[in-house]
Amino acid sequence: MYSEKVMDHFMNPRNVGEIPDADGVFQVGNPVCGDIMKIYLKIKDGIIVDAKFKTFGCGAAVATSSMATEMIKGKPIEEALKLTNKAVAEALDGLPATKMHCSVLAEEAVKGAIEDYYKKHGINKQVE
Amino acid sequence: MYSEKVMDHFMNPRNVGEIPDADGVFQVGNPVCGDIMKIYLKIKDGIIVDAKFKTFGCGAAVATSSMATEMIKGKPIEEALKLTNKAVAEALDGLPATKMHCSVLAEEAVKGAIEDYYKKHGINKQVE
Amino acid sequence: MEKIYLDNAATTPVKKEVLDEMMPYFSEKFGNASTLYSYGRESKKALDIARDRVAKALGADPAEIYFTSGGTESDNWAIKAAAYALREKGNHIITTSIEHHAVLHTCEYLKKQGFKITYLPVDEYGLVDVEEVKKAITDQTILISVMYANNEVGTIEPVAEIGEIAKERGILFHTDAVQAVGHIPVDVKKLNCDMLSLSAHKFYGPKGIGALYIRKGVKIHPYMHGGGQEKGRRAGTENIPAIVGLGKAIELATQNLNQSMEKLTFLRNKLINGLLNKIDHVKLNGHPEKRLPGNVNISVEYVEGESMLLSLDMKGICASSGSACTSGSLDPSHVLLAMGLPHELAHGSLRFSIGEQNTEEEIDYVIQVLPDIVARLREMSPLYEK
Amino acid sequence: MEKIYLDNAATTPVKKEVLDEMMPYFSEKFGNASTLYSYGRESKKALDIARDRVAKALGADPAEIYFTSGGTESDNWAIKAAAYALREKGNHIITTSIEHHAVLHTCEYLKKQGFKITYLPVDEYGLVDVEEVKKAITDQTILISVMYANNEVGTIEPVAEIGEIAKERGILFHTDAVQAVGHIPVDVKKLNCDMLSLSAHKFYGPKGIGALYIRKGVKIHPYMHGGGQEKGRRAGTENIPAIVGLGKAIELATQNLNQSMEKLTFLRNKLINGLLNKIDHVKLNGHPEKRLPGNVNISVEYVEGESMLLSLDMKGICASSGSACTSGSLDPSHVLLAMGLPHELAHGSLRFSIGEQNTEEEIDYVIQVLPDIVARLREMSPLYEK
Ligand SMILES: Cc1ncc(COP(=O)(O)O)c(C=O)c1O
Ligand SMILES: Cc1ncc(COP(=O)(O)O)c(C=O)c1O
Ligand code: FES
Ligand code: FES
Repeated sequence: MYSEKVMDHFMNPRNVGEIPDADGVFQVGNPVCGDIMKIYLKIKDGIIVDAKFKTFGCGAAVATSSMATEMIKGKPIEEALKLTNKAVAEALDGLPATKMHCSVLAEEAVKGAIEDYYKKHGINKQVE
Repeated sequence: MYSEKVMDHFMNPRNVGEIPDADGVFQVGNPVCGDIMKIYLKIKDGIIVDAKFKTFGCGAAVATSSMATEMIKGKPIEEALKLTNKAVAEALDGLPATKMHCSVLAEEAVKGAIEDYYKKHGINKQVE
Repeated sequence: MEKIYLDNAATTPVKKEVLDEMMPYFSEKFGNASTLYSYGRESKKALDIARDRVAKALGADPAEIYFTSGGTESDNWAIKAAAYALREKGNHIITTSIEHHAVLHTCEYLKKQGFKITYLPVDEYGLVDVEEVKKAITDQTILISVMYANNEVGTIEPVAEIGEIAKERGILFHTDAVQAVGHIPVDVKKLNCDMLSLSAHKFYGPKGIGALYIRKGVKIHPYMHGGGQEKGRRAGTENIPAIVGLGKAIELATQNLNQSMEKLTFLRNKLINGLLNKIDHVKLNGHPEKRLPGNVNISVEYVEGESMLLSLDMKGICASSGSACTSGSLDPSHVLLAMGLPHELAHGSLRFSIGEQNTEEEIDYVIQVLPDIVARLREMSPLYEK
Repeated sequence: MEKIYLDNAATTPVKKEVLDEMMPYFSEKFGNASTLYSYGRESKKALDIARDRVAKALGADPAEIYFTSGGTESDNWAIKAAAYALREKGNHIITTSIEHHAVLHTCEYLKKQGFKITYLPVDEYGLVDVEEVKKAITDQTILISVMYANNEVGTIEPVAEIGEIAKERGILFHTDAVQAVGHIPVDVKKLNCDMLSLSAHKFYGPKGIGALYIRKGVKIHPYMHGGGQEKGRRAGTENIPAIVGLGKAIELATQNLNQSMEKLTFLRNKLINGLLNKIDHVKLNGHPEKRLPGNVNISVEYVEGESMLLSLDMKGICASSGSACTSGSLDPSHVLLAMGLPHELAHGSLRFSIGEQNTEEEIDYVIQVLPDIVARLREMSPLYEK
């Protein structure tokens, strides 16, 4: 049911872990629902220099965490904010229809982490 | 579904035909129901010396006509009157449950023909 | 003795190519299609391919195909679930007096639940009159169910026209196409139907598998409640080998359709003409042209159907009297009676249903053998006067 | 890579001996069992033999066995047809909160039709309390349906006692024995049941075939209306190859029952002990003794079920999380929740269901592989603190 790319990112996830002195951190989901995604960002001069994640969830949740962190690493914040769940799913060669919501988690977690960075650093910007 | 004996009596029925100067004749059934059995008897000195039949009906109807006429031929009337449909069916090595009513036709036809003989010959007996 | 099988409307043998495709799914690729792991994924793929093939054969979308356990379930589902789903809207169902029992007995059951059923009459050929359909419609009518082709006499009904009327009036339209699929062209769009029943064992697929086409947007209840299979509309572990067989069988049947129709029509006409010429007091039942390519149904006066069947069987010929479900029972065919045949003639009816595997020699043999059988039985019959 | 199949509760491969017996009925002895001629007679004989075998395995009379398209149909039939047949008498149905969806969703459907349903609770082991059954009975109660063995956690319910109560109170009693038949002794007399559902593909028979036992004298409606098959109680052309397969499979399973129970219980206990010893924060779900011989169900803290399944699949191991019908869906198992498991643990559950074909080496391999998988996934989990 999953593409080879999803299975690759599930079995060999990129960027697993925590960033102790992260500039932005955000957790979405809920163990009661069976999924939690937590994303850590290191940001320097408006560029995401490092991204890491921890995920409790299904294969798609792990794979989208891995792919989403890959896609934003090295990118300016503005570009990371344009990351959509559809783009993540496409980069993984697609997700089953019942698993699209897992990619939404990834988009939300990235945006949340950037918002957290704005807040922590007193930047008066809004993430919509 | 039919025993070999039924099939034998169906394919090679004994006593098919009419007796033009029969002493007793009786027809049961109805073409609308899909079955008619007509039995002819020749009776001498209280003995059934000949029996013939014509039947429009299923395989069981033909076979029971054949077997019933065989069973009464050469017998005194009193014995023929004791012929039951069960005996006919047994003599044929059994009939399927849904086909027992066909053997009832044979019993009725034999009794009817004997009654007809009594009537025609002014014999004051009752067939029950 | 070689058997000559002429009861293809009752059921057909599974074709070798079909069985070959089914085989791996019994013991090797046996996984449950609803599971994640590789065994299940193979089953899921096979399921998708079969669904595509069925959809293609009917001119439908794969998402409109639901697998069932056969024609009976498809009919029960379509009719009951539509009736229950639309109960608020009305309680009137229109069908015909010549439907298969899977439709008729379902309607009788619904009648006991308070629904009103109109059984449309047919003419002497078994044809439904489109005007009668129009007349029968009331503001309470929620469903029309008319079979595409009759299983006993082979008459092909004006389904597309009836579907057109149903569409205009906003009434659901179901057709039992169990005898049509694989035998004549079937296109759900052209037939204007909302639901269509089919069954694999009527076209060289396995028994115990069928499908219900449900047009997108049509809301009926599920009939099997349980697991989430078939998008939650038909629960039960998917019968993958059988579904694969259905898919292959319908593909083969559709590919060869023109050829097989031509061949069967030729054999059919030969058999009809042969029997009508060689036996007196015989009558063809059903429409002479609007007729399934493989169906021959005759009534033979003065003799009873079962005794002809038995005699044919002794000669190695398998046929049927009326329909498989009523032979063995004692009632004459409801279809023949609805066509106005007197009971005695209905009792003397025979159906030969020709299939792709039959040959011209076999037909010749039947034409040769039946007259003697009839003569012998008439000899025994108290009704026959030479 | 060799596959290790440990999802036998979802479905099993068809055994060679079973498939061998089925084979002639697809393309050679393919006749419709309801017909007269020799083809049909062969099918009829095969049908009778299979019915005898099923009856013998259950301690029933052949006349009490009705073939269906599987466990789902048997459950739907038993429950809906009993409910509709007894509507005049009452409108209350008692079942449990851990039934298969084939029972639960059927009851939910009946609820919409005005029936009242009591879902009995279970204890932490998934056991129904017989006293609760007594308490739930009202003068409106017409049907009790309690499964014999649970498909997810393997717990075996006190069905005989519940049946006894039902009998005393004159209430119909149905048991879904789909997971029990072929795996533990099943005797309809000892179980005091009026109806019992089974499905062949759970014990090395084919998919798409099952049976409903209906005790003599029990009057429920037919569920499939149509032809006169199965004494008019279940219409539809008989699926002879599958019925033959069911007959053979149940015979084999019953013959080998003690042996296979012993073997499976040994492997099961080895797997349970191995996993509980080698992984911390793991819990066995279901009853430790009143348990299907082949069922292992564990909850692993801090990791999610599907990710364990996928990882096992990459190692060639096929297992399941909860039941096949809910994996792939997003809801945690209703069975585990009913047993009081918190959602997070229910999401982290795994079921291994062992079958006759599994070996001790395979069990050892799972015990070796799963700890690493769990460790890797916990490494990724934001919930896990070493
Ligand atoms: C017209 C028609 N409808 C329905 C059915 C029932 O199909 P099945 O026997 O596959 O349930 C049949 C055949 O038996 C049929 O000929
Ligand atoms: C307890 C139980 N009941 C019913 C069913 C349904 O059986 P089937 O899939 O054969 O319809 C299953 C298995 O899926 C089951 O485990
Ligand atoms: S995280 Fe919920 S199913 Fe993927
Ligand atoms: S005479 Fe009526 S079925 Fe035999």
